[in-house]
Amino acid sequence: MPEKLQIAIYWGAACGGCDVSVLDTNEFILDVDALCDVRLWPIAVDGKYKDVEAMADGELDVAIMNGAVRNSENEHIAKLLRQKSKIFVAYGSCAYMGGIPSLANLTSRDAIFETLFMANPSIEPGNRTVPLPVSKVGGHQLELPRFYERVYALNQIVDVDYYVPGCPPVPSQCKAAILALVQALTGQAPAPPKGAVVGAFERALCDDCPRTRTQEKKIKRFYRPWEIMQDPDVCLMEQGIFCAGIATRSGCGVRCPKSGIPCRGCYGPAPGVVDQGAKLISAVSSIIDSKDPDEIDRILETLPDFTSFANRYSVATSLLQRSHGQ
Amino acid sequence: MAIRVNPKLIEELEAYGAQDVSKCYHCGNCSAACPFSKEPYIIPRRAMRSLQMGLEKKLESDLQPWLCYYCGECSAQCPRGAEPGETMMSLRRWLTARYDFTGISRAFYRNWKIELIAIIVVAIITGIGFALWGLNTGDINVYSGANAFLPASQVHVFDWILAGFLLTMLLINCGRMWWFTVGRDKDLRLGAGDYLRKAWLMPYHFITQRRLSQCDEKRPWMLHIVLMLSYLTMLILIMFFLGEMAAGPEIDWRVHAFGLAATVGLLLTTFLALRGRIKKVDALHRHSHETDWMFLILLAVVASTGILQFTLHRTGNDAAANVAYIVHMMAVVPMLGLEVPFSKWSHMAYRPLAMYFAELRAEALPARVPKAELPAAAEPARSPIA
Amino acid sequence: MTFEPKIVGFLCNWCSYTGADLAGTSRIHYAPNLRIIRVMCSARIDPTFVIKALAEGADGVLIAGCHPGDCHYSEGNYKTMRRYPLLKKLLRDYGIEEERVRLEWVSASEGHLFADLVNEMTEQVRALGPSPVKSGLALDMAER
Amino acid sequence: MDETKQEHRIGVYVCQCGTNIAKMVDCDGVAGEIADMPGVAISRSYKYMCSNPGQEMIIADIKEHDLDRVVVAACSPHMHELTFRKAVSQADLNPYYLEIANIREQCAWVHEDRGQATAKAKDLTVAAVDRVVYQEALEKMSVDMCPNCLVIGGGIAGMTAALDLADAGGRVYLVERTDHLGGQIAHIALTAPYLDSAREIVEERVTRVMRHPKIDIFFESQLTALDGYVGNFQAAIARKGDGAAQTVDVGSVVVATGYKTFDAARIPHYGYGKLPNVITSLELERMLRAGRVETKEGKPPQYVTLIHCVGSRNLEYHSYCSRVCCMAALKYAHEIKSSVPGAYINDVYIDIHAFGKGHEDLYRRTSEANTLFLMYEKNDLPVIRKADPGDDCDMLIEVNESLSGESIEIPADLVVLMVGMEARDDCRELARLVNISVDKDGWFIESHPKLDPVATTTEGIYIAGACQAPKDIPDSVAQARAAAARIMGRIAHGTIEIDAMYSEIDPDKCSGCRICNALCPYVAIEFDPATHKSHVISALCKACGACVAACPSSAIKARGFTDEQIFAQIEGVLG
Repeated sequence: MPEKLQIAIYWGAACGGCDVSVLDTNEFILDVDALCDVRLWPIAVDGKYKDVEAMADGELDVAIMNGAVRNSENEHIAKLLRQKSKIFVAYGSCAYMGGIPSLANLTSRDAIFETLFMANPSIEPGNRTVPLPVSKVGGHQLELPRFYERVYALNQIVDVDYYVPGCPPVPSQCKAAILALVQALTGQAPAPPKGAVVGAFERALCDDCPRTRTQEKKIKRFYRPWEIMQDPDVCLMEQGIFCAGIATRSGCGVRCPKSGIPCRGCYGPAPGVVDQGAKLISAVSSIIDSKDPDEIDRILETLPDFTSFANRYSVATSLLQRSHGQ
Repeated sequence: MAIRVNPKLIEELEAYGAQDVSKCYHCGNCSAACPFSKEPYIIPRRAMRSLQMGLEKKLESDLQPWLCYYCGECSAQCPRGAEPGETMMSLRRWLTARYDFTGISRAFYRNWKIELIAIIVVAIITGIGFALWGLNTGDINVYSGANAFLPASQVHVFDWILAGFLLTMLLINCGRMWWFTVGRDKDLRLGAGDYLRKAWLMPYHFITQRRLSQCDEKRPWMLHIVLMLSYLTMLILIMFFLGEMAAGPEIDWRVHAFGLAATVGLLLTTFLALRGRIKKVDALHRHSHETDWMFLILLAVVASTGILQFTLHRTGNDAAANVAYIVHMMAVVPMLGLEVPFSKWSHMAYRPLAMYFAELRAEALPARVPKAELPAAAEPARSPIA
Repeated sequence: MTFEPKIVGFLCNWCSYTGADLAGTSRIHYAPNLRIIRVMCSARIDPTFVIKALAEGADGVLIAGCHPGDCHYSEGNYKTMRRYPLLKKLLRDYGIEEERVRLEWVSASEGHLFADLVNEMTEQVRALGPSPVKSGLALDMAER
Repeated sequence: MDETKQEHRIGVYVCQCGTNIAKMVDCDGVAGEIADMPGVAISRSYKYMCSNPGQEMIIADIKEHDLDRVVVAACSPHMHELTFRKAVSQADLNPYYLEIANIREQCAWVHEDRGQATAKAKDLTVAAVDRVVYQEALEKMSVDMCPNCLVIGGGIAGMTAALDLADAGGRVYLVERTDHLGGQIAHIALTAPYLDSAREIVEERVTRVMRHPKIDIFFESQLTALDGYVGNFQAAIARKGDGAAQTVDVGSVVVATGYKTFDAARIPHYGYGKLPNVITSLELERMLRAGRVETKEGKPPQYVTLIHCVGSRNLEYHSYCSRVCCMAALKYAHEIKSSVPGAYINDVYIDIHAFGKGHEDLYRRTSEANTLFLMYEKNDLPVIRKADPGDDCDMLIEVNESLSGESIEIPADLVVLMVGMEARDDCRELARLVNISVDKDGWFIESHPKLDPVATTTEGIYIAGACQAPKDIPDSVAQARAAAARIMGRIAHGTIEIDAMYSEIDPDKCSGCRICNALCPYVAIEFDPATHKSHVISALCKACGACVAACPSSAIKARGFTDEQIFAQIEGVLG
């Protein structure tokens, strides 16, 4: 038994679900503990940034970071962990593609601040202020991380070795991913190619979806899941419920569709797909049953806020990167 | 009010020599070829169309046929062999019959045998008449002077009566022509003044045959001129100098020079016309109606017997001259009596009249129709395409 | 110096590309800003192409196919017609002027129409100015 | 991408097209700049690339510099793509390793500024170079050709095609919707323009078809389904009434379903059905076949009027010309005259279309036979009314006669409406079934109006006779025999080559979402329930690429137009 693997788990701009998903592996976590020294994992064990800064480069075998980069702190730690680790893993949809937080890229920092802090009715008009990098409170200088104009996926900031998709990754896949890494590091199995998506499959969700599909995908309107009595055995798309599964990588075990909830695409684009949103456009429009532009528009009105369906988790990594700066 | 189509009219026209009319599909080559085709007289196409459709009234009041001189260009250019030129010819015959109130010419044209019989009957009556008359008034051996077989003075009277008769006939028919083509057209406003101002056109065209002279082919015009002048000369001589003509035996060149010239003219033109119709070289001779033949033969007989009696008399064979004279009259009377008012010969009156009327119409409706160069004439131009 | 927009045109082989050829053979002059890419049918035009073109620095994208009902493949252009509104929604949400991407029908016989279209669109995009997509990411990186 | 290019040896040829391109584009300049691109082994500019020396140059270079990709910057690919592909393959290089940059129609001929034109030409050529490295070696595919044929329709066209094909040795399944053969000709007495008996023509065909050992006739039946693809169709044929369909294997299909005569009652204007003596050409044919032309009162008509273009050449009904009625009318003029010698025949027409062999002669003969032709204007239809007691006729027809400009009335005892042809009611249904298209009037659309009037846009489906457009007998027969000949040619070949450009689905990527299934206009995509994957029947695919764009897994590849190729081109044109 070689000496323990040195690992760090960290969260950036994230909800915490990813960390929970690791814990959701239940007793497997004990095996992990048996195999590894957890040097940093804010949600589970005590650890300080300075301890990490003190490490030698590459001292960590694996750094697993979930969450996106939203502010200067996220960026700082991401770079720090990258520097100190042999293998840097982007864990979860936010780390992988920007995730839900990156929907904010559809608007601007100022707009966000305005809504959150200035126009927020729950804040007394007198005390309204936006987070400032540096501020004085009671004679003390208080520093806050700088809030960036946009949200970045990890690979837009640092060099990422592997990706584990999912919001959050399902425990089974988390397990599989960690095992794969461990086996690679302990030389029990060949390491996956750099940049590989681990803990997921090589096909779109439909491949694993138990719902039956026919050729007749033709709809006159879209339904939100609660608007319709759905047939549990038939493809959601065919029932007019927008399901991103067709353009989403499988691996989650089709949890949502199985339980009557359409896929939202957290596992990211199917392999080989350049832009998940773009693909969903042609896929979805293919089932619209009309040749009349006006009727087509009417049908599409039943599919509100299409973009946050199409790029729910992938705005940050979409090909379309409008500059917010100017 | 819509005009009723009459598909039977073509058949009627066939009796007047029309053929192949229905072959025409209105490409318009004929009218393009015709030197006279000009609004409102789209010659011959519009007439062809009216005929195909059997627009009887329209044709009846149409001057167009008289404004065509059958140079034959249209028939030559026709891709369908519809013989428009001949159609115009037959329309002239048909119109002649229409103008004639007696119905005689209709009978003649529809059945040439009737005309032939009529001519023969008239000829025989004339022959017998003159023979009897001569025998009980004079001596068969005397040609002129006292107790001449047929004394000029008396024959003269007969001539005047005959002339009077055929003039009346002709005038009545001309009157009808006027009525059809001008008189009954309510759109025309014509005062006596207009009629007088234009009257000169009749003698002018009668003598000069001006319009015919405008055809590309000049030969027919020259022949017509010669024929007209010879005929006219003869008419004047017979009407006013019959005595001098009969007198003799020595030749009185003041009259006889004219007489001889006229005779030569008549013989020459008749000969050429006959030869043409036999040889069928020119278009206008290609299809001959029986009536054409009869007219020419009569003319030939008249001219030859005329010169024959003259020679016989001058050479002292008075008896023979008198016989020849009778034969001469046997031809003259049917020719003048039948041909002039009821048949071919009448066109010498209708053509100049047509020019006259055409001009009058043009005068009367200047606004409605562009005044064409001679003959500037008009009927309301109806067809958008013709 | 005026801004010269770069426009990428995806033209269907049977109608629009042939229409462009006709503009050529008829020597109809038009703005040189369009770069044509031939596809067999407008239905082949994956929205990814349009987004890719914008990401690669195109200031405008033209999608052209046969007139509805005339498609060589009977109904390909209707498929294109259905994708277009969604594509525009997406662009709008990403803050990209939708006028930058246009769907037009150009038949093989409409050389003139094609030339006019190119001129008109070139001016339209010129008026909009450079595309905000151009290396947007890099810019933000820099100002971060 | 440069790395990918490095491994290649690309030959680039910039054509000057005489001065056509050189005048506005600095061809040498472009060739020069391209020469420095990674992977470009040789880059030339030449006067006429399409000329023999030009092609020879490419062939020589490929051999000498062992090029593996070729780019020609010249005229539109529509012009010479095939020429250069041939040249490339002559040098034993796969013809699809070629890319054309269209710098004539898209640069030289449409721009005025030499600088800009040259810059654009360079961009296009660069894009072609970027694209060509992703080009793949494609092979035409060949499938077996089943020698049996399905012929739909037992009219003159269908029977003729069936006979030719059966005589050639293949088995023919002839599907006829009625209980007898002969189609429309069975209703006709004589044929224009030579006035010979239609019955003789058709009877000979019918007996031969009935007796032919190689022809199976399905009476009162219709096609209910057609699966498969050229050379390998499965046709389901069912008798009217019972659902049980019989399936036969055929390699080709001839659609010869003919036409339907225009229903004169649709034009109330002519009083058809109200005025007893207003009849259609079809009814007249019946009289002529019975040898007795008479009015409803049983009297021989004195005046007969034929009215042309009933339902044809009229925006309200059909704008097209039905093509056969003019000659039929002339034919009637003769037939009526011979059965009622005294009759006067008026032919009321818009234009006489006497385009065919012997037609003009018939027209001449008819007009010589004293038939009165009266012309009316397209949008000024004749008006038929009862005649007044005094008249010698039963009806009067008011026409504004355009040749004379007169508004006339024509006496008539019998009025014959020359009803035109229109597409059958079930044309769209059938078109869907065999997957061909119909035009706005319901006629089946041929694959090329001039050069390929027999085939359709679906391989292996041919059209013959009046189902494609109004046609007379000789034209229908000609088209039928042409279709048969085309099919025989393919049968003789044994197999059929299928264009190398088609789409294919990568089974490893396909998730079986079936988005593509309904998209294919040629039903070329099949879903295999066993493997839960779709696959393309390449023989049916026409490479439109609709499915490729739609596939959310990027599992479908359009050969010749792959995503990689187009991405490369996009990057290329944007420099």
